Amino acid sequence: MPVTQPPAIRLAGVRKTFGPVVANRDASLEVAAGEIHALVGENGAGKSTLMRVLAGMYGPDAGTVQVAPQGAGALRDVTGWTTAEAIAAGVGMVHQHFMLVPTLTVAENVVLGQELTKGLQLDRARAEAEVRALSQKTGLQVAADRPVSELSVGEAQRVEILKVLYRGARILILDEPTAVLSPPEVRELWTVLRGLAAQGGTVVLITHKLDEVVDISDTITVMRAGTTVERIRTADTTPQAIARAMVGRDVALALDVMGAGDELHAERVERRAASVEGGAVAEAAPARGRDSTLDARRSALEVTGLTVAGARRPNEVDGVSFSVAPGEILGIAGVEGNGQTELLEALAGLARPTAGRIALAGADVTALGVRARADAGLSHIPEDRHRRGLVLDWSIADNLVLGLQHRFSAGARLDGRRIDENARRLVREFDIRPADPSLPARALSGGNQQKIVIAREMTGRDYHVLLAAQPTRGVDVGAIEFIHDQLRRARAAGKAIVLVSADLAEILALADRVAVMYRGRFATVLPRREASAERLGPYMTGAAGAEPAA
Amino acid sequence: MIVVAFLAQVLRIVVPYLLAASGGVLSERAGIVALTLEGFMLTGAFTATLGSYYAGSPWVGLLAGIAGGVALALLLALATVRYKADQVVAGIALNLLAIGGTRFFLRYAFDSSSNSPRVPGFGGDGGGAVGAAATLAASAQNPLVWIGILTVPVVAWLLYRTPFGLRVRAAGEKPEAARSLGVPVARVRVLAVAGAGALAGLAGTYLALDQHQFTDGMTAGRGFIALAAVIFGRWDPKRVAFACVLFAAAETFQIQLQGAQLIPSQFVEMIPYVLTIVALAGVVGRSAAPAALGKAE
Amino acid sequence: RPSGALEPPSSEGLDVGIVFDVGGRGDKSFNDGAYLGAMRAADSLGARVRFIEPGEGSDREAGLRLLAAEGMDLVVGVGFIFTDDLTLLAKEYPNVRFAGVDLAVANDAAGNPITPPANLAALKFREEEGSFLVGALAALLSRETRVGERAYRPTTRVGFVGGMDIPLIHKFEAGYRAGVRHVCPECTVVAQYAGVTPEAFRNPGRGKELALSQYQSGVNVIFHASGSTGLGVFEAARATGKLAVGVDADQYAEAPGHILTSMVKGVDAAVYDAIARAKAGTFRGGIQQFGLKEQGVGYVYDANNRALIPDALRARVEALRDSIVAGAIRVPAERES
Amino acid sequence: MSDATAGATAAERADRRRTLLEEAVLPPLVALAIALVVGDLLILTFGQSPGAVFAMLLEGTWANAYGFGQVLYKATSLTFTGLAFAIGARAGLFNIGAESQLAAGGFAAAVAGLALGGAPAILAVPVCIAAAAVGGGAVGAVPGVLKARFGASEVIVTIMLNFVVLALLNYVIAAHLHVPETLHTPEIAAGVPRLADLSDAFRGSAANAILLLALAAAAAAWWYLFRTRPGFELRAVGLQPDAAEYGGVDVGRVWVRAMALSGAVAGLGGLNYVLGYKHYYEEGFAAGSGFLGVAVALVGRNHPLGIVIAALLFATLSQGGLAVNALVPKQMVEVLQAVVILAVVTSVPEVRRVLRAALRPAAKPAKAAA
Ligand SMILES: Nc1ncnc2c1ncn2[C@@H]1O[C@H](COP(=O)(O)OP(=O)(O)OP(=O)(O)O)[C@@H](O)[C@H]1O
Ligand SMILES: Nc1ncnc2c1ncn2[C@@H]1O[C@H](COP(=O)(O)OP(=O)(O)OP(=O)(O)O)[C@@H](O)[C@H]1O
Ligand SMILES: [Mg+2]
Ligand SMILES: [Mg+2]
Repeated sequence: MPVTQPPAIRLAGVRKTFGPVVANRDASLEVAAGEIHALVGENGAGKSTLMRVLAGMYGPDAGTVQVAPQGAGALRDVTGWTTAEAIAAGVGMVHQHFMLVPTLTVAENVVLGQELTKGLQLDRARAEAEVRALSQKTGLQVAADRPVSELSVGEAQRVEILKVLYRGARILILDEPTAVLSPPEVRELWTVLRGLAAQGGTVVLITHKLDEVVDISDTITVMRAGTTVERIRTADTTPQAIARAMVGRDVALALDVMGAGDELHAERVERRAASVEGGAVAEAAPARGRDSTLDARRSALEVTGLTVAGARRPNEVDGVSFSVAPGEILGIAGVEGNGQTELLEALAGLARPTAGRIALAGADVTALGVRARADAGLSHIPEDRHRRGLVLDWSIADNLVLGLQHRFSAGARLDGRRIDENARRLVREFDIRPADPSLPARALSGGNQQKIVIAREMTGRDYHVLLAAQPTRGVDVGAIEFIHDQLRRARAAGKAIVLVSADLAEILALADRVAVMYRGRFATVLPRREASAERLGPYMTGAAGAEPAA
Repeated sequence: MIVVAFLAQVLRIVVPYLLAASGGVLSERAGIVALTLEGFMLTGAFTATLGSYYAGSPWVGLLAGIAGGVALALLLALATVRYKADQVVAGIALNLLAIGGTRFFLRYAFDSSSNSPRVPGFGGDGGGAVGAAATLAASAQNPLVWIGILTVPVVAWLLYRTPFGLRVRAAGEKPEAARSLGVPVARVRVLAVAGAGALAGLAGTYLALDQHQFTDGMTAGRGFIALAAVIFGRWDPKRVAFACVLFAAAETFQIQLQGAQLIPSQFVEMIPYVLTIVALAGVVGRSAAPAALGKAE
Repeated sequence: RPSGALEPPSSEGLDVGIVFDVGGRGDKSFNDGAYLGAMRAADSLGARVRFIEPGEGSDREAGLRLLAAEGMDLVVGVGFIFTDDLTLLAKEYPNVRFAGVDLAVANDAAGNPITPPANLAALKFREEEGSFLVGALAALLSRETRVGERAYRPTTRVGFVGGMDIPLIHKFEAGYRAGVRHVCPECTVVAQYAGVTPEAFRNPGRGKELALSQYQSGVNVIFHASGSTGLGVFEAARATGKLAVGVDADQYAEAPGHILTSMVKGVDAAVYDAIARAKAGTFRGGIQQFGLKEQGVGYVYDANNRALIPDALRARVEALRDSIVAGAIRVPAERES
Repeated sequence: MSDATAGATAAERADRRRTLLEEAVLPPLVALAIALVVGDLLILTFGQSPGAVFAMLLEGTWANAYGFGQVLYKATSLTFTGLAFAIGARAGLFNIGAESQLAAGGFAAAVAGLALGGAPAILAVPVCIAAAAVGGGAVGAVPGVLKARFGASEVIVTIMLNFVVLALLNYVIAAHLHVPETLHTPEIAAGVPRLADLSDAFRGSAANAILLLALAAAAAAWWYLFRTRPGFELRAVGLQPDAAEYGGVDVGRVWVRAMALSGAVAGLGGLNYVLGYKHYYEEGFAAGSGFLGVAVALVGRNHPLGIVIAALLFATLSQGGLAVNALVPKQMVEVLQAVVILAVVTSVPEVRRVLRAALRPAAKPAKAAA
């Protein structure tokens, strides 16, 4: 297809391997100056790797990297350059995971590597002044003299972008920048990016959210299995078509899954909840496993006045009360860092609440540890699979019994045979790829890693309550479809689910009731029917709803 | 007078701690565990002796002491930064190398397993002055004492006020972030470790030139005390310096107390170590160690 | 097998094996003393000498055994730490002669020393006797106003710096204290140890600080029994212009003008003697005491330090020596508690 | 790492064999090669012929029963301290305190032996073994508790405890327990058979039945670490404490348990001397074996089988150093040991990478996952 503007970036035939893993093979990318370009693909398709090659963090094994210095003019071969050279040439990358030094201030983080000096000393005052000025100019508001450790995720993301702009980047690469942002923050980011493009800057944006792709990009490159498979003009395509190009088949997208069946289900749950309050059992609890001690009249999970201290505040969760009924999904929306993490950790037994009570199927579990709660019927998909959910150096098989080790042992002895059988069965059932249970979890893509966690938490024990935190973060559309399907099935089987997600679309697609968390409290709780992005947005930013007591 | 004598002794004891612990701060803030301070000191003491012996000048000895500490530090950097070897294990191995190596070369150079010949040091033979004030004056003539005292503000300044310090702190806290901004983390770490080697080498130089000779194993665990001070002082140069003074005061106290023979010497001997353990359990607690300390880049 | 007389060694010469204590050769102390004695025997008696330096504890026995199994005529272990190993091997190799420097002799239930086997000679030194004399000398000298060319403020405090705080070193302290008290009942001994691990024998920095604090408290003379730690004591003596007493070998050269004397042990003579006896066929097992009487211990008085010790004091100390040799004075080997 | 022998696919078994090869066998081989090369250089600086020295070394170690017995004796202690370090390391803890834990174990065994007097061996030996484990375990548990309770760095606490415990034992020995003119306790009656009791060829060598205890400890450590639930949890804590906590493991308790276990194993090492060889506790008998244990564990890749092999290697070096003492001074062996550790930390990953590339050129599908 014709490129009207002169190209600012051209990668051709890029190959990059990590030991036996080929992350990129014959990958190419061409982006015109002044363009916002979306790079999409499944987990592990090689997007991040390709962009790191472009930004000078990796040298490619083969292929060429060409860049127009400062994003304009003739292309120059820069294959195998260093990060420092890339920065000097106006290429800046915002990474998928925060690349901030938490103990340093915002200004220090921004100037790191390009420090301003006065004599031999750092010129801190000038650094802060320049960061303030840049912050003014771009509208990315953040206090220059605060330590990064005190910032919210949204603010941290702003610092990441400021860092790149400070270095005068004319070619801006953003790797999943919106994964942790609230809708207003995303809109703010779009404004910044459009402004940059309007001034001739070039943007490459990696994202898994196809609505964003449609929203912001001019052109799209689709990657699959390490290589570039398609290049499309955004105006000529649809989310469905993009998804098909990524996965190679048709996918049900979260955006349009609110089909009739689901509406019906939501209503049914509401009716049931109402009748429970009325004292009569209107409908039998859905079929469950052997251990059917759970009574539909009682809530599966009952939380009263829960307060949890965090690293930053003594009341990261501030007296929250709620309950979840069997067969119900309670969605908790909200900008990250408003206490969702601490809430779920406290529910799972990983953090001790300072006040309040947690009851599982009527039994008080507040004093119990992780293992005892799990045995009482609690499963937990943690938000950070790399830190919590998996032992990355362990095999798939061992990870599939993490937290279930006492169920796979006789006395002190581990039952290796059953662990193997379990692994082979789950790898098949959940289509974990590659299907070799002896591979370390580290070698898998994010989506497949998440499948391990899901398989374990949703089949490993006879649970009543499932805590699902960011179950599809950073996971590709195919895997999202699969995970959402699993969650719906669990609901149908009468499980009570607490779903925390920064992705409002996901909440709206799955939840029966939606709570918005703001500053440690539920700003509002709405039935699905009354919830919409427009209605929830103000609660997420604190513009509506109960202000927390000072 | 007793107070002056006490202070003078604290000063003499604290100098090598200040030097080595300041080096330890530099290295650990850059993310490299400073278990090898002992080895740096021992090597520095030995090379300083060699330098002073062959050149007949303590100043050459001083330079040689720095060079010895730096040489061992570069080995540590090679193993941990270049080859990403486990820092604790490499650190222990280098301590063993320092002990074995200095013995080997002591034997080689001076055919002794015990000590070198007498070499020139700083300051004369004291001229026979006994008083506390006189020994204090003698200390004041030793440039290493001044270097030791000045090291603390200099390292603090380096760490908190200069671009290099900013990079050191970033490298020890989140090296991948620094690297993504084009900061050569490996080079920063190598420089920081070399700095630690130089300072600890100076600490060894102080010991050797104060004794006017090298004796086998003469650092006698002082490097570990310095490391304890780094932790006790929570990786902050000024607080670390305070910890050094505290340990030196405890040691002085012990020397004075032991003469009175109130408690078995074994128990008095334990004071600094027990103090360190208690501090780790109580004062420092879940301490503010650099986040990437001990981790490969 | 009964421990009868041993075969005299073959006429071509004599094979001698020596296993050193941990410090090894070049320690400028008793390992070197043993080395010196053996080399002298090699020169004048034509003995062929092999040395082994063990690395760790279990190597002591292994080293001795290596030499014994090779058919050495005489195997010497240097240091009290060899006691058990030598006793064991002497029984196992009745045809090999063994000698142990500083060999400890255990007492039986009745309190009498258990005699070593006939092929094992315990070369024992009465360090406390030598220490007694330097103690007396130190105490007497402390009350002088001049020593050599320097003026001193007379004092009743005398110093002692030990290495590792163990019974063996207490023996030095005990003799020293007795010597001080004998000539100066009102004198006090300031005794300090550098530590409680073997490092304490290799910590000159600590030695210097201990000595400085003693000198500053008024002490004029310090006796050390602390290996390399004592080199720090000498540094302190230099720095303050005061006096120190060396140990084991003549340490005058370490700080000329400041080493009052040294309490010497004749390790070289004892080893040479053992080799010579083996050569002559007069080697005997059992305890061989080297005290003042046998001139196995003593203190240095020669051209170097003559100027430091007034003749009257020298005479007084010599008289004490005679009393000890004659048995009129009994020197304790243990600290009274 | 979950490996049931039954039903494993051929690929999995091959994978496991490769892991074992890489973890347990390869590093000692590399260490050996490096020791040979560096040793040659050091020998040459002393003007000796490497060939003659190595011949003498082999002659003094593996080529005769006595020398071999000595190697076994030294390897026994090193196996214990190596295992001790490895158990800690698998739980993510650096136990630098094996030196004092071993001493405490030996001391406890000696005290137990003395208290038992002339009790029959069938009673006395197990009690002494238990005492050693408890003595070492108690010293090991302290840093574990301080870490779990206060977050105190176990590296520093174990280093500091080395000084404290050795001083404390020194006090007890010097003040109360020593035989006059020695640094050791009286002899205890309890003891285990020596290798020399089996064959006269071993006569005089210190090797004894504690060797079997060391092998049993290695086997038990392997079983515990890789085949039991507590071992599974311990390894999870070592690799990712957060994930272990999420998996219902009480991380603090595992730290305490691992350190106590590590100390107990180190403490058992004291038996080699106290119960198997000298029958008394002697001041300083543990010197060196603690730090060398770190080296052994490292070269043995924290794998029990590798540790046994590495212990033999270091024991051979140490005994061999004695055998060639006439030609080269003992300081050479000290340098050599340090050089071997350093060379192994730096070169084993490289060698493994090279080997992997050579062994499985296209065994894995190029794309790992989708
Ligand atoms: N540092 C690394 N070491 C080994 N393998 C790696 C490394 N980084 C990436 N890989 C592998 O390369 C492949 C491509 O990874 P990459 O991060 O580029 O994927 P991605 O498209 O960004 O995925 P995601 O959507 O999950 O971010 C992955 O399958 C992974 O296994
Ligand atoms: N050091 C590594 N060794 C092997 N594989 C790696 C390594 N680092 C990253 N990977 C793989 O590269 C892929 C991309 O990694 P990345 O950091 O983008 O995280 P991710 O899997 O996308 O997870 P998420 O986006 O949820 O954080 C992942 O599949 C991961 O397994
Ligand atoms: Mg990615
Ligand atoms: Mg991702």
